[in-house]
Amino acid sequence: MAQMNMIQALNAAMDITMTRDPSVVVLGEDVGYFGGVFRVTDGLQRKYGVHRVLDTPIAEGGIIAASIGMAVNGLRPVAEIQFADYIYPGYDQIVSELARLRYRSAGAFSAPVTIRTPCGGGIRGGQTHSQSPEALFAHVCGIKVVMPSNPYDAKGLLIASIEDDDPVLFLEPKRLYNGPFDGDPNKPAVPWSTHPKGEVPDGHYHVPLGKAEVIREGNALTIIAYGTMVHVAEAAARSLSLDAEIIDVRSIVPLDVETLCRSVAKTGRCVIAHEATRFSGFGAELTATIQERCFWQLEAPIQRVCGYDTPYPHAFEWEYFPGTQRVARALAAVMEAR
Amino acid sequence: MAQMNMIQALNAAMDITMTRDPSVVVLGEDVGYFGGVFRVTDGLQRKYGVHRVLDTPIAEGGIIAASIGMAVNGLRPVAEIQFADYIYPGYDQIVSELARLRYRSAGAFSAPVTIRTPCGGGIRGGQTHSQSPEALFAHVCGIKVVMPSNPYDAKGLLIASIEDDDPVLFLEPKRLYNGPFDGDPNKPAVPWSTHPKGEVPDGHYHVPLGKAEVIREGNALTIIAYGTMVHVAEAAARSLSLDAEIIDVRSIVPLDVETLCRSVAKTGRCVIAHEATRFSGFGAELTATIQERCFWQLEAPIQRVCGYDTPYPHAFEWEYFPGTQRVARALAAVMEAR
Amino acid sequence: MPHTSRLHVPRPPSRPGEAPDFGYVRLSPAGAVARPDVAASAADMESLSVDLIRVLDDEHRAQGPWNPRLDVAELQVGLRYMLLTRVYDDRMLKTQRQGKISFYMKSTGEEAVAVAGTMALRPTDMLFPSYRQQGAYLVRGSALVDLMCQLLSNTRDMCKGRQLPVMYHSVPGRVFSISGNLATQFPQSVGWAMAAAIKGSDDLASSWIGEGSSAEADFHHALLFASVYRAPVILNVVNNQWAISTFQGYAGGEQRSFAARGPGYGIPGLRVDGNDFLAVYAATAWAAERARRGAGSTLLELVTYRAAAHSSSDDPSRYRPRDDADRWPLGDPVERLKQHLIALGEWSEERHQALAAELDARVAAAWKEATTYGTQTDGPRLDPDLMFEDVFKELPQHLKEQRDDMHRGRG
Amino acid sequence: MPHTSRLHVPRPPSRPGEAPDFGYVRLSPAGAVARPDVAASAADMESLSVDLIRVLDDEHRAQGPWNPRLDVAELQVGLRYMLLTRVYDDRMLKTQRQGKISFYMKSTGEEAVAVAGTMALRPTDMLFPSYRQQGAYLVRGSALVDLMCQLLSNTRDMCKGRQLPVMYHSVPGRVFSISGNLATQFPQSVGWAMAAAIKGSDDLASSWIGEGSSAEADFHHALLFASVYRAPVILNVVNNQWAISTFQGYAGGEQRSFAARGPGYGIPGLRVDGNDFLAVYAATAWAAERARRGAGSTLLELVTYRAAAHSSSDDPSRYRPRDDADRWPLGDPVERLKQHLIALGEWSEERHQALAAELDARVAAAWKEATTYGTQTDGPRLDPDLMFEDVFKELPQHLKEQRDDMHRGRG
Ligand SMILES: Cc1ncc(C[n+]2csc(CCOP(=O)(O)OP(=O)(O)O)c2C)c(N)n1
Ligand SMILES: Cc1ncc(C[n+]2csc(CCOP(=O)(O)OP(=O)(O)O)c2C)c(N)n1
Ligand SMILES: [Mg+2]
Ligand SMILES: [Mg+2]
Repeated sequence: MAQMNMIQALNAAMDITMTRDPSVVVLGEDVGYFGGVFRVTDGLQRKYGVHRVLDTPIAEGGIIAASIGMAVNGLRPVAEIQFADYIYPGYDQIVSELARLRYRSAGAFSAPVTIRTPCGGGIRGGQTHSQSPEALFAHVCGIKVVMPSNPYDAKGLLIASIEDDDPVLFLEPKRLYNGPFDGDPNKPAVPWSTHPKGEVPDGHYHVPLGKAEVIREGNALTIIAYGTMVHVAEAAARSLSLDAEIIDVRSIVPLDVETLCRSVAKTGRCVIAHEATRFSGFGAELTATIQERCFWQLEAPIQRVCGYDTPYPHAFEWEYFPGTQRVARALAAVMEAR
Repeated sequence: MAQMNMIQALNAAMDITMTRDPSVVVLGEDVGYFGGVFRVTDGLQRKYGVHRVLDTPIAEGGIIAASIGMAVNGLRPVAEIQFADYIYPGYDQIVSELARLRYRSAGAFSAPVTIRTPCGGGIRGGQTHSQSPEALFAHVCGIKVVMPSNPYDAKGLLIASIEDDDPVLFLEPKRLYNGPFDGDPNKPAVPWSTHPKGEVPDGHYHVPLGKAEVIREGNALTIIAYGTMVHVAEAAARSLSLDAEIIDVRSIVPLDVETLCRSVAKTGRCVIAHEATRFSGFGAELTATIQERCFWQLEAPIQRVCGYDTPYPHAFEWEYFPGTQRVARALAAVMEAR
Repeated sequence: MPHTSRLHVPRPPSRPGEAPDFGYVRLSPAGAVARPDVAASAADMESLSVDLIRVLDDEHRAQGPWNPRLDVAELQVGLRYMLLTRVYDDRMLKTQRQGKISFYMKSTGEEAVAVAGTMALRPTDMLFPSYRQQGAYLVRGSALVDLMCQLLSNTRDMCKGRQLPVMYHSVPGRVFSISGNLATQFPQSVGWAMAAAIKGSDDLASSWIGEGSSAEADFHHALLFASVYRAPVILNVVNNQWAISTFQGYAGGEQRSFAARGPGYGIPGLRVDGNDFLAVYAATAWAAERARRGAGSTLLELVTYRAAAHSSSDDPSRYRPRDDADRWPLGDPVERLKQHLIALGEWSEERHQALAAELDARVAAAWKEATTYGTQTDGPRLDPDLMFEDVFKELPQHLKEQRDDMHRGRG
Repeated sequence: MPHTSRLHVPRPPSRPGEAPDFGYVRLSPAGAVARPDVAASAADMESLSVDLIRVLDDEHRAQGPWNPRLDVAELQVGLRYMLLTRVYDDRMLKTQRQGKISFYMKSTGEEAVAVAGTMALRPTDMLFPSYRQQGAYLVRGSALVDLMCQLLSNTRDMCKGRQLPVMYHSVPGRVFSISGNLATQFPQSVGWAMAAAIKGSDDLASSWIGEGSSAEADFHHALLFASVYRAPVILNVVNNQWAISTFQGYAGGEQRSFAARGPGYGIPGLRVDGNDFLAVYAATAWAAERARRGAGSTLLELVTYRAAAHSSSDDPSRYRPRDDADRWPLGDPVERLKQHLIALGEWSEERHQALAAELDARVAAAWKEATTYGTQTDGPRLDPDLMFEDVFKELPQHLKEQRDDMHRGRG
């Protein structure tokens, strides 16, 4: 076991899969010689050579398309999109091609491409370095969508994603790269070494896709979150001393409906928190599914705490970010409702 | 008043706005000389000339980008994307640019572009001529999203969209171009001339954006639908002789939450129907919002009837399409639940 | 407003009711264009993107340095595949007209593009066609019955009912899956070729799009990635002059050839008579040699004419003169290869008629067999449960539930 | 596997620890390149995309047909704007280092690109810059204080706090809004120009992207639409050799110049010494005349060097030699124009020092004023309610509710 931050954990995941499987290649803007603007691919080109760790032109559509072609020819590309905000030029290749290739060819062809991309806010990145676009992919059939909240899961999920035979969009909450973050920018930064999930096994392991994790058991209500919001949810529950059950979704597609519903059926109350904007966000799907299945157990309306429905505003980051107090307000409301 | 099918109604809307406002221009693939593959722009180039009705290269990203630039320079472009399935190459320009220009420039610049595109299934178009991508735009802040279900609304909404100062995505359920469709492909085709909403005023009028329409009042339950599914919903309610209240959403963004919630608060039961795939589809947002606001009035879980979570399968169209019986099944389930 | 407009708007040379005019097509005499070494620099080959590589002259003789000097047997095979393509197309459109299939697209007049472009490659090379290269599947050995079952979405449909007619693929034939989205496979073919190069394999990829589709962003992605990594790929732009109702000028063909895009990216661009079997074969072979020698990719513009409607849903008489195709200066590819073989003394009208009759019978027999596996209206039908498979490798829980829902009754 | 790989992988000429090597930059002597008529055909101007248009020679004299023959006063204005840009950049980076602003991007070494490229246009022409054309705002009269307030996201921020620093715009100056998304504005500028042409107006658009950004699909969209409709637009590719850590070879610059992309689309492509104020001015004026005469668009490649880090978050010593910028063969644009004026007898070291001191004082004073409108930590702050405005023209109901939610307490 080693202490790792999320960057190191992700790097280790690629390193291990590249060692075990010569068909794994890494490509993206600035990922090669430089090791990526967040240093996630640091050292990989030195170790595996310029033909397995490729710097690319600044063309997200081309990166995804080339990855699909490579995958069809037997490689396992791990493509980095420098920021999730810049994934849209590749959207057609993801939606129309990557996600549908297996289906439309009845399994004759498939493209096990993993797309890694840093997402989320809290870094003063403004409208084009802070987005959380998971819902724009969750609605697309044929691609898995994953978001870890800690180094341990990051490594295990990334290995599982690269080794998965379906395409995976791997969203990395960049605010968590260096340490957990509970939503309060005024607190001193905490490194991952202070967190149990900063303990990461050295070798190969999977955190399975499709499985949520109950990170805290409780009976008063269920909080469902993923990425950075897991830590905010914990802080919010703590701040109210609530006996909350907190679930880290981890895998957005496929979704572990069973774990979520088992919890809500038990607690009867539910708050969902994500950074992405609220309207038609993934919280809506979570809400809809849970109310369909747990209607008779629900004692209060399910509440969503999300980014407001505006682009991510540079100067108002801490009004915008759904922080501890906003989550706590929803928790209190759901607990009061009867 | 004239009898019009939806194609004629849409054509009339463009004709009227082009006559009234010389800044309105129409552009898209095959829209000029030929008048569009669905003939929606038929005759416009002859009438307004090749500089106001532009054939374009097959580059959806370029079409949207050029439209933005034109709009910034004082024109009001109405861009056609030949099928909604082909809008994704223009997704970045829509999401990152068109929808955000006003916000990021604090109102200094804006682009009143209307994007028209045929959507939806039921025409044996297979996976690339049948999609309903509204949720992929509803989640994007800054662009309005509209879908008419009949010629009267089509004309009034399109005029309102073109004259609106915000960008609008105007989705046209192509299965309704020539007549209403209740989901049963074996019934003989019905023309719009048999339907009251096929009566369309000749002149200029608005159907306001942001307003749903209660197309049938009732007390037993609320059915919420838009586009083709409005007609399926009517048929399904009729088939069970239910006293259903049926609401045509019409405007997906902004959403008329008040009209929806007033109805569900009254009936206590709700079924939502759309053609788009279910997972993280727009039905999720409708469900989430209604359960938040009408929780205490709900007597049964809200049910969604949607396209299955697969690409649109050519040979299984009528297994796939959420037709009368599938909707009726949900209606029955919601009525039974207690 | 239009009066003062300075906006240039391309216009096709003729519209319905006007006389066809192909004066805009720049021709070169057969045999006139030099054949450089495949390793020459793109900059030194720019004239190839302006001139037109042609081998067959007006007397049906093969001329000049691009003559691929094929065996008679190979020429006859080429003629057979082209004619088979044509017969197949004609019959399949008829079945569409009879309501037996939902949709069809012919490649009439363009048969040389796919047939010669495939024959000049090795069977291990990977093909990324668009929807108008049916000839490629035939050359690569797809059975007629298999192709027809795809058109019928029947129980033997290789796509399991999931795709519109003509969206074939072939795993043993190394022909990639296509969809309705234009140009998407162009940069994918470059990625495939990059992987071949990374793996040190000798295979190359070849990909086709229409001139209209070259307007899509993916055309640029393909050229750029091919150039940067010198990928072993052949990028074919089939300039059949039309994109549905839109003339090639709207894809940028008014100012320069489509081949001319290549040199800007450091990729040789060759303008080739697409109705000349020998020219297409030779240019493809040249590009293949270039790729295999590690010199990188080639852009081929195949100049041809879409003699038929865009698809079974289209009526070209609405936007171009009815007799356009007959006036096309590069003639008909089947006829030209036939006349070449006759000129060589290796073919005759009689043998041609016999071949046509044989192929027609083969196609008819195949159709008969194909329909026994189900049609739109009769016979066995694919299991609708298949609808839920292959979205993911394993069926996830939510799709199991939706399958169960379907079992409760459709419609 | 890597041993047998045939994949070509571009490599910059030198990495940290190695000696800088700019042998790959193809130079032409000042005054050596012919200046064709603006209406000549793109095909006849292809050499302009290979050679390098230069006016200032090594003795700082203006040479040849591209000499724009500017008044001394105009040259001095140019020098002033370039120096102001540099002084502004230096100071703003310092404020970033002091934690006063969150982010900054310098244009050091590239000042001629934006300053000459703007001065050569009319004030009614519309500019679509990317993030490294701060000089354009200065030429178009944006007040330093206004730019600084944007950097501070303070109460006078033109973007109302919604954008990262350097994402300026100017309505009176006719400078479009930018965002972090690369290249998106390139085809928008073409649309703007198309509208100008449709309206019969005489205005043109000019747009800038980096060479790295030319890899994006929108580069292709821009060239294609500009070509098809002969839009009155100037498309500038600023080839400063680097895209963050990525050498220009990865954008396709290894095989051909970026200007060379133009001719493939039927658009003239001019390779211009981007550090030569006179050459940039002349090429821009030529392209503007072309556009206004209705001859269509021009692609300009401005060859320059990103002398500083990519942004305040970047450390170029990790990927290129530290002394790279000093060895750049095209020198420094400010120094070159200064020496030209000195050679003309119209400037001196003393006047230069005085000007630098004056500008430094102006920038310092502006900063002082700007901070009175609020900083990240002190002073007045924008009303957070502004967060909800301008998503739509009218505030919709759901945003009113969310604003109310915010009022209940942030964080
Ligand atoms: C992304 C996308 N946009 C639009 C279409 C609709 N469409 C189908 S075929 C076609 C014309 C293509 O023309 P071209 O590329 O020249 O090929 P050809 O049909 O001539 O072989 C169009 C516009 C599509 N299928 N995909
Ligand atoms: C669509 C998109 N992809 C990636 C990025 C991240 N990014 C910001 S600047 C940059 C490099 C741009 O280089 P270049 O175009 O050469 O401009 P320069 O910085 O040299 O002026 C990159 C990759 C982005 N902003 N937008
Ligand atoms: Mg074509
Ligand atoms: Mg650069």
